Amino acid sequence: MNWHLLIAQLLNGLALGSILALVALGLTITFGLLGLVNFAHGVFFMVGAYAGLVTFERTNSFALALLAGALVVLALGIVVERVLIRLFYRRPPEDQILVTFGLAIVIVEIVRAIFGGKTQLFPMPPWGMGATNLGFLVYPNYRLQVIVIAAITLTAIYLVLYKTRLGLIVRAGIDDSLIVNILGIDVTKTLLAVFVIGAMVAGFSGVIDAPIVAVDPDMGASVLVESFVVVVIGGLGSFTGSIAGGIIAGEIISITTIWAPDYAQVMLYLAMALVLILRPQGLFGTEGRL
Amino acid sequence: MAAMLEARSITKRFGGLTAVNELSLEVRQGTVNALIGPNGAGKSTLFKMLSGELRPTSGHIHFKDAPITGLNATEICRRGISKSYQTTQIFPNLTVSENIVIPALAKLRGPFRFDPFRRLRGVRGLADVLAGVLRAMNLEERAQTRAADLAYGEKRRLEIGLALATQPDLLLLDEPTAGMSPEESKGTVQLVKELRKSVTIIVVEHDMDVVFELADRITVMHEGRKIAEGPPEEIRAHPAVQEAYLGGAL
Amino acid sequence: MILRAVGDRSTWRAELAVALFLIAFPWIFPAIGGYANLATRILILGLFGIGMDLIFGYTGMLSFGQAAFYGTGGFVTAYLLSTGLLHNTLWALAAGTIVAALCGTLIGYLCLRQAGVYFAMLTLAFGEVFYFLENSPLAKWTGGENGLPGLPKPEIPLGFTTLHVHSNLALYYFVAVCFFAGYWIARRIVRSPMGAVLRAILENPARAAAVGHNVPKYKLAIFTIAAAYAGMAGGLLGIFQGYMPPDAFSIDQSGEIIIMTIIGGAGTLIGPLVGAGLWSYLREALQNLHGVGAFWKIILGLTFIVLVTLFRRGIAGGISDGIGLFRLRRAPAPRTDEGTA
Amino acid sequence: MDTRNGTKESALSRNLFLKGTAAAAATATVGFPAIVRAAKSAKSYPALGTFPAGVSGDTAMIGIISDLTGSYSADGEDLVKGYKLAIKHLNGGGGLVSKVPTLSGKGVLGKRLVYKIGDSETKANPAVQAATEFIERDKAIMICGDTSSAVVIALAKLAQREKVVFLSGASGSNDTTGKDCQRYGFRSQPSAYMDAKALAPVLKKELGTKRRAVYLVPDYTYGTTLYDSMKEFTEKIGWTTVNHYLAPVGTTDYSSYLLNIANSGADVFVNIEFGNDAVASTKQAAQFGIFKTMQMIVPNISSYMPDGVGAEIMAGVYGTQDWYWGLAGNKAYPEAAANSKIFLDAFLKEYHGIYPRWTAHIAYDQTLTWADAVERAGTFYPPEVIKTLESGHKIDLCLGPVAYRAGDHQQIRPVPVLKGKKPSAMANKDDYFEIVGMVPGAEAVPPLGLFGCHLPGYT
Repeated sequence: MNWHLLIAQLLNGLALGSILALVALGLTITFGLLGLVNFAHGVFFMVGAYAGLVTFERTNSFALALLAGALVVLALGIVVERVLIRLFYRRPPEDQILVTFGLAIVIVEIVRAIFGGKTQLFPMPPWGMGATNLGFLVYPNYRLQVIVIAAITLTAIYLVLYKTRLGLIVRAGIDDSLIVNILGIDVTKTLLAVFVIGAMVAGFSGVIDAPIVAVDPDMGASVLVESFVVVVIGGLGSFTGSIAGGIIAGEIISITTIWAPDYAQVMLYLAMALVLILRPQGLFGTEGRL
Repeated sequence: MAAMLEARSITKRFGGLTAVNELSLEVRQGTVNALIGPNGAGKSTLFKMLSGELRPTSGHIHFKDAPITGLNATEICRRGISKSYQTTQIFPNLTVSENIVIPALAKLRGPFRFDPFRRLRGVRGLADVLAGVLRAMNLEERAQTRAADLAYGEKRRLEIGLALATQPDLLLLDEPTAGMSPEESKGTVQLVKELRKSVTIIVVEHDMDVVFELADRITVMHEGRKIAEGPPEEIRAHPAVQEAYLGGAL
Repeated sequence: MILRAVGDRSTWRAELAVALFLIAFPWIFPAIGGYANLATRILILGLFGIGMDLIFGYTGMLSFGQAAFYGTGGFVTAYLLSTGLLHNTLWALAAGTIVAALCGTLIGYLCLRQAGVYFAMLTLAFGEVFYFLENSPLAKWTGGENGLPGLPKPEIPLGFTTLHVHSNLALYYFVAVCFFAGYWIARRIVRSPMGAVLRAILENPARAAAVGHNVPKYKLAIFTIAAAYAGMAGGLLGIFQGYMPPDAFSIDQSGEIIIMTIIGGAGTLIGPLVGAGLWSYLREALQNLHGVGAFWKIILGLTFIVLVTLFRRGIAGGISDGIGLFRLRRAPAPRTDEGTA
Repeated sequence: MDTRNGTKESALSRNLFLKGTAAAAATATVGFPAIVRAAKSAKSYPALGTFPAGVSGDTAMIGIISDLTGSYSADGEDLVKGYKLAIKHLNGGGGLVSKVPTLSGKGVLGKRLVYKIGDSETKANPAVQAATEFIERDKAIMICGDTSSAVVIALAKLAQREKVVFLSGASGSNDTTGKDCQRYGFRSQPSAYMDAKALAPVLKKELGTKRRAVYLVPDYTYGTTLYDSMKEFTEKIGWTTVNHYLAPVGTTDYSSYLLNIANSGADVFVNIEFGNDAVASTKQAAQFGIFKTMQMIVPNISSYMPDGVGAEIMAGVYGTQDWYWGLAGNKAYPEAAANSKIFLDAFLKEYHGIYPRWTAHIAYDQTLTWADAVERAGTFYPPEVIKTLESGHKIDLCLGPVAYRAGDHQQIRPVPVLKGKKPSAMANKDDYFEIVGMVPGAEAVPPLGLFGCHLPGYT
């Protein structure tokens, strides 16, 4: 047993997990607060990455790229919500899934028509280059920074949703739209805000992940499936659950790779099946919250 | 005569809130029992425990001398308790007849049966149940109408019809006249009077006229506890009841 | 007879219409630029879609993992035939169907622990598991990324003679017979007492349970049946192409069958066939249209969105509402809070 | 090494070949093909596949299957460009068509070529579906294309069943002309074995004999056959294989594999990943500082890999490609220089300065090779065309004289071995490689039968 490798993989699992947690969080916000499962969530991730790529190529600033990723997806989120999604809040979940699924296909193909199917290089920001020698291994700086960025973002979202007036309104608006209406708050705007926050988080994560994985129109699909696994493990609609689920998923992939790389994905799904059998609502989910 | 349904000091807590507190209840066969109390008294929660939608935090429920505590709704229905809901829970896109066929099938075929090649007419007794319930609920004219297209009062009758089509021994009626016009209410009271000939009934009802007209026995709840129980005349005169619930209005 | 009121009529109109259509299809299809092989492909997808319709259109379960069963049935059939373990095409097809159904029971058992949104996500995830399993650990049997080539043309021993299905048209009619059998069985299912309970589950699962039906068991049963349909369709695909492609397992395949079912019309049984026809036909027509080429998916995607948003019953649903031919029930109203509270 | 197949030519065709190259300028004066054609067309052939239905009019249809969407669509686009250009030249003259004596620039056997393009989405099923349509509805006389070995193998099987000639696009797996070889399928790209065998001597010379290699392998037959071949040939030059890691196709984050690789103690990193996967894994390997301690080798470099990972990373990387535009006018490789230049110039002109990649080369050269075979056979009747392609007759195109081997339909052709240029040494933004060698085809091909090829029948 190579202890260095195990520690290295544990660290790597954390880095993998923090991105997964971030993507899954967007998914869980829209579900937890809107009761809407967004199958186009992976597409927001992808569009964010492209927006970031274009901006980075023009300005050479990663901060602007992050901003662009978030803002473009914000704009996309607003359009999508106003034109389509708002018609679906009161329709059964199956319809919501179908419409977001259709939307995902259309957006992926539009992006492919604009940018081509080629995998594009997203340059590493200068501050992310190089690697740190941790004594027992050399680990890329950027992946360490991703852990930090993800932690900061998660904290920020937590504060916005749970410690601000906006968050209070949002959560109240979901629980009882009538009362919030009586209080004179426009619920449709609240719904929009939640949807857009969820989308923005995805777009933002897309930019963060892009220097690691390169950008192509299909990059959102695998992320979506993995974030589903994360929320199933963590509990759909649970803030803590998506973070814990993300890290667990990251660690499973990393650690399995030491011994049986070709089983890493299968192990991940096996873990999901196990959670389902032992604790169907997910590790941090509350019973009956479906 | 032994009680058909017996609840022994059942309690239901939601987090810090105690919705039903150490409540005991006995229901005899062939009677109509009313459950009254102000909003939040715990009537609906009690009903949900009896119908298997909620599991009591503590206490026991016996039905026909067998424990049914903690069984799910499907299982409880199999044992002979069926509930009609306060908010209408019908199958909106099925016709009235089709609606009634659904619970009847559960009774006639059991909780699960793999019979993909059988025809409906091959289910023995189905036509009789359907005809009987349509007649009892006065919905014969509307048999072919889509349930969603029914008038409100008709939907309420179908709601009761669904519960009835399982051919229960004990029928739980959760506010059967809720939202009805006085005319419709009257019709429903008539209907329940007919039903009591064949089935034991517990009814939760706000309309006191209805309660006192129908009930053999009334249980009064307040803040999760039973504060009084007895025949209508006794309850009408009970000071604690007047205080807590009727507010002296009667 | 009072049960007439609940749709218990033995009408053969729909079956007859479908049978006539199946016979005539390869002869009328070329008139609009189609051809026999495309017709066969459409029928295979249509059969796959009947399973999808049984679980989604009739029971309300939106599965994103049907490709797992399509692939399983296909690869079991293909393995048995290409290795020569079995020579009788029908036995191989039956074996594929049964294995797919067994997988359906297993996956269904796990996924049906949750409903609605969770169910869709879980089926998607388990679909991925099958994809990964096919690609790596089971590659020895499935050929991994290469798939399984070399399936012989169908041979069907009838006792007194052996039918050799060789020409494209013969293959079409072989698949058409399978499709018709599948359609006929599905019609029986939805009109059976069990079918009535399934529709009740679609409309209001909580109430269906409260009146005494074991909803999870019914869901599992129909999920298994749908998996069998998918498995049989997958087996036919391999037989028809002489090659079993690994992408039968892909997420896209699961997505496509959903799109076809919705576009054609869920809850009609014949809708998936209509959807598959439209999808396959437009795909080829648009692809060769100058300037449209790569955009065919955008166009079909937009069509899908419009249908989901406005015409939830799809094409066949719309038509059958008009003529009442395939009608079993009317348009589902959007489920309101009243129904699910 | 079985070289008999490479040289087994009839005296007549050898004669023709010599004339064709020596008297290239006097193409029109070579009257021989016309005689052959006249003699053969007098013979009548039975209907088979899409013959004669597909060529009964004044056009002949080619069905092109490629990746318009999907993860290899960049390679697929390049491939399509090559086919389009070849068809344009065959119909209207230009490019290398003027260098092949049998080709008139007025179609093939007097028939104007038309084509349709089907989208494979980089998946076998849509590809087979599109090909089926071309064959059944459009009566395509030849089908060709795609960039994934898995898809190519599926198409070749279909072609065999339907009796229509199929020319594979990009396909590196040993299986394509090994256990899955088809009478109706032809492959011009070097197989994994050829790549490895061509690469090994260069690696020995440049990197020495005491190297320790670790592999990243896509988990399907392209990857595993290339791994097997690389392992075999590098161990022959004294290298040690430390370990290999199988990753599923389409993996996006390779970090866990790369940690294993970084920890392996190897000093050479052989990256067998292809397409998008090659780009992603290489970029990430750079982030893990792997190239600080390890030399990278990419046995088969995807068309757009350098664009994806950047020249910095590609600098110093060894690998092979089917063809590289740097051969054009390259004095070190005279047999390929002139014709590659003609192709490059024609391509640049047609596509307004976009450089061709090796996928376009495959498409272009093989379409001309097929047209030449049809002309020489004097008929589109598939068995005759196939026998002509199997005759060992060499055609002189971008890589110099090449021919298909009769026994497995692998083209015997030189394998260009490349080394990534430093960014500072690049003449333009597409100038990623220097060519360090061209290994003759005869030296690189596997012995016939090594990979279990048994060609099925002609009819």
